[in-house]
Amino acid sequence: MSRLRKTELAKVGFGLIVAMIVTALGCAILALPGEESGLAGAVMLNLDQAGAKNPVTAVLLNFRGYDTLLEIAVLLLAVLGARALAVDESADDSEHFRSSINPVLIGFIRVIAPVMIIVAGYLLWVGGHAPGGAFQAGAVLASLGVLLVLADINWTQHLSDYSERILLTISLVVFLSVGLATMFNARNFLEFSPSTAKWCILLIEAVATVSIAVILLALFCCGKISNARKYHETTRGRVE
Amino acid sequence: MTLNQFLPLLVVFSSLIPGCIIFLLGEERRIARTVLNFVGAICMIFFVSLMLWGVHRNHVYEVRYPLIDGVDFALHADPFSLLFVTLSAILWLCTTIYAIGYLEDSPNRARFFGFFSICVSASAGIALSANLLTFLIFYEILTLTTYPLVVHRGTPEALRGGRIYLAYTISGGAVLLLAIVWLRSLVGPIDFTEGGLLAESVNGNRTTFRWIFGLLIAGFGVKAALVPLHGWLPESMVAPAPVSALLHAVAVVKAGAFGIVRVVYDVFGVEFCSQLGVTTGLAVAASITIIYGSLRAVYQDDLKRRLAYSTISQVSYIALGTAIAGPLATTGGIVHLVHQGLMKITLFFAAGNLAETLGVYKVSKLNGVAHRMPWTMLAFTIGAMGMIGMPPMAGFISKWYLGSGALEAGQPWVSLVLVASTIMNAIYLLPIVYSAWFKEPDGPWPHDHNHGKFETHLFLLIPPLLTASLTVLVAVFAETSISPLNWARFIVSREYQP
Amino acid sequence: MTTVTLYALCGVILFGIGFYGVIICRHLLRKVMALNLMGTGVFLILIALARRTPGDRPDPVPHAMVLTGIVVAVSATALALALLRRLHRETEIGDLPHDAK
Amino acid sequence: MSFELTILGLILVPLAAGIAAFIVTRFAAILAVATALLQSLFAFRLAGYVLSNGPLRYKIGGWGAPLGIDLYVDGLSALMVIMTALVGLAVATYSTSYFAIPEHGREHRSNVDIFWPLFLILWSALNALFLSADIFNLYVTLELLTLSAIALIGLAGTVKSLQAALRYLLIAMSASLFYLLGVALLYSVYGTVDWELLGAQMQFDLPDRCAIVLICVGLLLKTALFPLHFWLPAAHANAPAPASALLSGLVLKASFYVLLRMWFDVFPYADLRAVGNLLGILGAAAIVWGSVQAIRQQHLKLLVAYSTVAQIGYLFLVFSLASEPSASWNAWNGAAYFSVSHAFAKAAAFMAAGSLVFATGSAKIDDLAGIAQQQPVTVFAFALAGVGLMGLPPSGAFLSKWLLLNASLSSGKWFFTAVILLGSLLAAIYVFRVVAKSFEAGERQPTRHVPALMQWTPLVLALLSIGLGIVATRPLELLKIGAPVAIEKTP
Amino acid sequence: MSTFLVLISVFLPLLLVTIWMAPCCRAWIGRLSVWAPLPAIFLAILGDDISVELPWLLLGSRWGLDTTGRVFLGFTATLWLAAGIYARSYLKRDPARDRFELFYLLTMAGNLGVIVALDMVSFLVFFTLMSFASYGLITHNRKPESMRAGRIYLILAVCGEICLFWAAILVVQQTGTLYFDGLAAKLAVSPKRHVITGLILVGFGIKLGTMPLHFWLPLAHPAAPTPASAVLSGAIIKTGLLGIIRFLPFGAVAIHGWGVAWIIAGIASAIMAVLIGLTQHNPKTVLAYSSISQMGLINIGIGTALMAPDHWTMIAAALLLYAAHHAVAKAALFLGVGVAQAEIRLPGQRMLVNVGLVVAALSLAGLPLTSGFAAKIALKDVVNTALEPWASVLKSLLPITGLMTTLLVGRFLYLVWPSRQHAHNRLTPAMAIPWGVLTAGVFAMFIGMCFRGIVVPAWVSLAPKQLWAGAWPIITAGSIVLLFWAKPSLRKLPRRLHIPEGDLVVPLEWIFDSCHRIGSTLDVTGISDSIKKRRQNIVDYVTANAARVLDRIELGLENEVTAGGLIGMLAVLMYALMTL
Repeated sequence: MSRLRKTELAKVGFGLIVAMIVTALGCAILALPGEESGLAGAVMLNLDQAGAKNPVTAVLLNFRGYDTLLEIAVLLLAVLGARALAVDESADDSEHFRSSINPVLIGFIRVIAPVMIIVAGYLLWVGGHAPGGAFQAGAVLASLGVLLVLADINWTQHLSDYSERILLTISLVVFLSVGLATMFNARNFLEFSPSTAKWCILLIEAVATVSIAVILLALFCCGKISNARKYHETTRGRVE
Repeated sequence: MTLNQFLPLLVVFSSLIPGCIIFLLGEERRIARTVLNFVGAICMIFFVSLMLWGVHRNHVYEVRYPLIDGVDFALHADPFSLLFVTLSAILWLCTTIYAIGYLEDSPNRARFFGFFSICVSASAGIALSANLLTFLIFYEILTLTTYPLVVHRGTPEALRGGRIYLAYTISGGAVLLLAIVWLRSLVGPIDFTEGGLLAESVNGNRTTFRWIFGLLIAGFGVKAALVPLHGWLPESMVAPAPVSALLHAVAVVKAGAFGIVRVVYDVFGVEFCSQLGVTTGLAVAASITIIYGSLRAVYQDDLKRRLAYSTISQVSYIALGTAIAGPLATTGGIVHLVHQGLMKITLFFAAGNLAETLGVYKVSKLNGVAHRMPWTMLAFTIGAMGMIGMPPMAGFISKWYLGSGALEAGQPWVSLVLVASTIMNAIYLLPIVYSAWFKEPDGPWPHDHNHGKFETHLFLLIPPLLTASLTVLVAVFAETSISPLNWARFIVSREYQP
Repeated sequence: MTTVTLYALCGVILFGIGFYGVIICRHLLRKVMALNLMGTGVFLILIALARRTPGDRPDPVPHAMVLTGIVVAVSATALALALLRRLHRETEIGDLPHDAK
Repeated sequence: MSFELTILGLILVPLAAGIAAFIVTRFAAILAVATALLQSLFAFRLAGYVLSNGPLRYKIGGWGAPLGIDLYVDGLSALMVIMTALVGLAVATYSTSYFAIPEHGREHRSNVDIFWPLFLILWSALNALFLSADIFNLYVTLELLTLSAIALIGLAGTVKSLQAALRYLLIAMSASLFYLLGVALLYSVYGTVDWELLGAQMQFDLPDRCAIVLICVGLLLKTALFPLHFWLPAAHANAPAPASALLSGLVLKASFYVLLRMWFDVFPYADLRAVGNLLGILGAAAIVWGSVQAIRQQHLKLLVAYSTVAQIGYLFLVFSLASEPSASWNAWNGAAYFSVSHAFAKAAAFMAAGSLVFATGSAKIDDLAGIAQQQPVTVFAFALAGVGLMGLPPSGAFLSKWLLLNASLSSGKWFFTAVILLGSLLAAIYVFRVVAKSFEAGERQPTRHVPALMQWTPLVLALLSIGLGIVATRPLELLKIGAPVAIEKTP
Repeated sequence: MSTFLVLISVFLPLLLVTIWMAPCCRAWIGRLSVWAPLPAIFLAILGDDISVELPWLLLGSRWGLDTTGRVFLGFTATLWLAAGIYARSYLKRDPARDRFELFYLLTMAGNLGVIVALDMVSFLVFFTLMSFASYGLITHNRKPESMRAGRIYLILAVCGEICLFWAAILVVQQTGTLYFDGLAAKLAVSPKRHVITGLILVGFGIKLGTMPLHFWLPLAHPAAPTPASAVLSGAIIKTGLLGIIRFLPFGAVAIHGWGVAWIIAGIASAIMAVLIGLTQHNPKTVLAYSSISQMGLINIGIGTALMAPDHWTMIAAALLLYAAHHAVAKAALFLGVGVAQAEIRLPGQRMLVNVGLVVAALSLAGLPLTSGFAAKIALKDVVNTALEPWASVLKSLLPITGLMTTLLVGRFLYLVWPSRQHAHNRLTPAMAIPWGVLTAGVFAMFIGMCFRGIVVPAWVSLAPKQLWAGAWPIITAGSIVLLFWAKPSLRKLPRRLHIPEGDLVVPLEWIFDSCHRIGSTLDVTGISDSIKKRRQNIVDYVTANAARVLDRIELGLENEVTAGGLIGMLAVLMYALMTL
């Protein structure tokens, strides 16, 4: 009883502290200048040099492309981490999957898969001038992958771990290579010339889409897409 | 010229490098290790004698290397440092011989000799330090490298001794660090300067300087085993005999005493110390130590512990001589640095011989031991007589100068301290001599190792006899130009020059 | 109070709730969710404040930051879940013991 | 080779090598060691550039702040990069042996293959962090760093390590979000995330204060300042030994570096006197608390981990000490140099601890009895590292403490003087607890053979930490370049 | 030549000691060591008054010979030679003879060195060497009583050393010179001369057996083997006188207070020692007490010299004479003990021995025509120079001392009178000749002195008045002795009145023992143990509780709610600190 009250009290106390922090932050927000353009002006000013009409994409891949490079590395790290933590998945988890396979899902996937691919391509393309971009496209592709895994469709049959690793890292490799390539032109790292910027960005985005999709999917599969195949094989073995 | 400059460094390296190589050689390379040790020791003596020659002719040997802005690592050879470094070098050679015999067939010899050599480097470094920071560096190295030697045997007592040793010395080091940083933040770089550094530059609060002085003395006092900071010394006697002999009788405690002398003469300056009124305090502390150490020694039955307390008492003669602050007393204190080293190392060698050859550790078990080991006990007797201050042993000269100095400085109470200490020295040392020579053995010795032709291993026999003869020779030939006494006078003449 | 501040304040509150959750919730999954809530709060604040430009086009830089932040949050969440899953496999427990040494 | 390539190489080479190591697992170890060597080269070259040219900027993408992201290098960051390179090199060397041992491979060989990419990316993150001039980019690098650190902890695969990793993740992520919110607030006031630009215009209004608090709290959490250290001992003690070395030696320093930069270059630190004192007092508390806990530990690696808690405390004294103009130069230098020397000593200590744990097959200190006889090199390495931790001369930590003591004395802050000295004594106690145990005589089971690299690497690193006390002039000269304006005035 | 002799007389014994260290050489060293005093004898006889500068030695040494030194060296070396020859035979069958040789040589070196030393440091060096080496002679037979005697001797020797050490330091500090030459004049003007005199008198007074510092002597001198006793009582004891002569500013200044004190001490020694000695039954102890009493007379002379600086030359001569006389006579008596206790076959021989013993004994009491007679006459002149009332007191006291001495030597003769049952070993020429020579020396010295006119003109000493003055106490006392001797009832009287040897030693030992007992009941170690235990308990308690608290706190910090609270509070606190 007293113990319970103690924890309750602690919760209330902590809540109060959080409330104080929130209040202070709220005050800070209210004290902010009402109008502040930040870097919007600078972005707009340089937008035509940036190779993307969408200012967000321009910031993301050109002005602050370095952040994005590291961000992809962060994603890769998550996969590495997941791989480090993955255990030898044996049959015991597979029951789960088998029970969730149902024909409606497969039917649904048949319809939705092409649509999703198209949507992803669109998102990638539209990122150049309107909201959208590699991450969104990658996310759509990844969700398609997730659907496939859930439906136990063996699409990774020909994907070796080696090629999977290449797919996981390809965006980083390309990003780095493009960045270094710009240096041959006596420019700084990741300094695209206005003329080629668009294509560079597109290239990076395209590859990033693939990588991000694979990475997200890998994260879903405990770091390894090939893990999905394992479920698949064990499941089929049972069915037969 | 360049070589000259680097001589102090070479002295330090001449034992540091063998030490490091010995580690790498491993346990089994006995001959290589022995050769290395001797080569190092002889090189050291050679370099030191070169410097002795040079310093006598007013050459300057100095290596200076900036550690951070305004804080230099600097080695410098002045007469005083050479006195200490010569002592270390010679006794290192003796102790190396001794240790080879002593540790025959015992485990971990590579470790032992490695650390041993580094210890010697550290004490050479202490001797040659040109400023307080360098001093501190070597002081701490000495602390650290002595530790493995103290716990060498790994027994619970050894570990306990090591623990206590560290507790004292590391705390002392911390206090010292504080004092040095404080002093430095007040007056800037502190190079040892003959005649003192602070006298002119002081405009600050005298109380602050008294505090700093107190901290410095406390820091050095730990190693010099000033009461009540002496507790580690008897406990460290669990170390093997060569360690007790060289380190706890000579290098470590002397490092503390040396530091005290440096602080009083080369940092604060005698004049300034007297103005601050701190010398009396130091003299009182030293006197208390002298009396207390002797008193405690009387009650010890363990031979090495008795010697340890005797060390506590005797080392404070140096501090006392320093604190009395007159040319004669200073001469006495400084020359006692050498003399006490020679005598005490003799005693420890002899005690080690008894323990190693016969398994005798207690004073009460020494009856008639001189019949079995006359040469060892001869050395012991000479050392003991010297400790008491009997002519013509080394201790006589020290006491002579200390006594004269006390009278010269108009502090006759010091003579009472010396008298009391002399009486107690006799009380705790003479019975040992007495029972060894004039009593009949009680029975067979606990572990009598027969070493063939001689009473014990030859390597164990030569060093104590060597140091014992030195004990006599330095006193008998005290007036010759190469005697420690004359060198001490040389030092003092420079310290007190106007 | 403008819309911007309202959204921003919402973000602050979300941040607070998220922080509260991270600390108070016992189950790890909830903690991870709460962490995401915190993140969302911050992102909301960023987005909201980006809207204070004089024109109708918001400041794109915070948007980019948010995107980056989201990716980081996703990665962190994924890693947290991977850890959680592994931990669950090993211990069958969903929360952390107090003495983890 | 130009400055551009050097500074980029420091960030991109490990990243690329990490990718390569991920793809081609077979050559991962060789690749890592090669990268490490290259990195050391780069790091010293970078310091050379800084020494000859002063602080340098590199505009990524050519835009320049505030629109783009700049890399920035001055003495402090160059020193940190060198520290990373040397410790990284040692860890790489050590790991080649450590992960070659089947036991450390655990049940999954693939886990071990993951180590190398994680390690390399972590390295890249560290360099990116030290070289970044953009506080949002710092957020990204911090995250990169944290995630790789978490993954490294999880690599051990034990339940405890998983729990520790999760706890660390939750705390570190919350901390990142605190930091990010602070950055968001700063951006929304000043419209820039470049620290130099920010520092030039920073006021002390309500949002600024909130941002400062948020950023500070976030970084304190990541740096594990007492009493927010609760996640650290478990995380550092349960990770594989090389990972522990990286975490304790380098990763903590990264967040501290950010705080140091922010405090003196971005924040109006004259107004932060009170907070600085608070941090100083917490630092002092950390010294005492961490040391006392370290003394009480039964497990070797926990002892070392708690020692980290204590040593971190020294770093935070700078925030209090530097508020006195007369002391600031010494305090700042002391803290910066301390973080370097601690990195060396702590990494060496963790690696030596790892070797000892492997040799005895036990993590307990009591099981080390008599190990000095069988593993002399490793014990010696641990003891030397201990000297670095205690701050005894002639180690680098000694000089740092010297500087800090000077600062505390000249600023009249006696309390810190006492704590610094007390910390040394307490450190001596916990270091010598281990050393004394290892000297204990008696029969003991023969230990397992420790590969040579696992013996000698910690020793070399420990010697380096000692050597830092001998070659301090160059690093301190380096530190002068680009040192905070307020501090540079009072050498 | 003289230089060489000076050096060789000191270094020869030391050289022999060095060779002695090698066991194989000990046999012939023993043979050689007998002749070790020869260079000193040559020096005393043939040498010039010289001083040899040895600046490299010690603190700068000067050795040499002056008149005082010559006299001392003469009788000292002779005694050593005689004792050496005697000892060869006396200790022939002693298994520890080698050991004896060693200490014999060391003591001799010290003794000779003290005499040739003309600077304080060498003086102290040799004095110390002599003092400590004679410990080996005293404890030679290792019997418990010898060991006890040795112990007490050593304690006093150390005390004496300390006094002398400080005296020397004070002297040097006051006068700035290490050398005896011209010391008196410098010391005379020193304000510290009283302290110095006190220290010197105490330091050498111990050696001289001056009451109340005498109590070691009756224990130590008899404990040694007979030849060693002879040199101890004959030669070594005189170094105390030598030291006093060397150090004190005689002839330059009057130190009245100490003079009086020393005369009183001398009288006390002269009389008390006899009274105590009479109750002894070891002949050697009796001789030791006799030495104390004789030294008491010398002390009276010293005290007088302190009072009357003007007469110093005369007093010095008298003191030297007395010392030489006593040395020879006492040595003869000690050696006589051995001779008397030896097995003497021929009655004629026994007769000779008896006569010799009586002559030597009575010479001590001042038997006319012996050296003792000359010495007494000289002493009479000395006391005349003392200030009143001391001169008259002493004048009347002197015959009484003669009388008492006779009583004492009578007691000695009674105890030692040869008889068969005492026989230990055969009387050999090596024993008899030195003894005989010394006994004859008693006459020879008188004759020599008289005719060389050093002290008293010959005709004065041979005047009947003088003879009577010398003889009546002897005759009186002799009759008393004979009376006692004859009556068995009286014979037992001394035995009944027996005062333990060393008299004062007994209460002193009791005091020390009591202190020791009290000290041990206090049991310092026990107390410290219990303190330790209690301290350990407290430490255990504190550490245990502290550990609990620390664990709690650390666990609490690991609690997420606490942690969160701390984070929040830290944030709030920082904010508050900034705002305030």
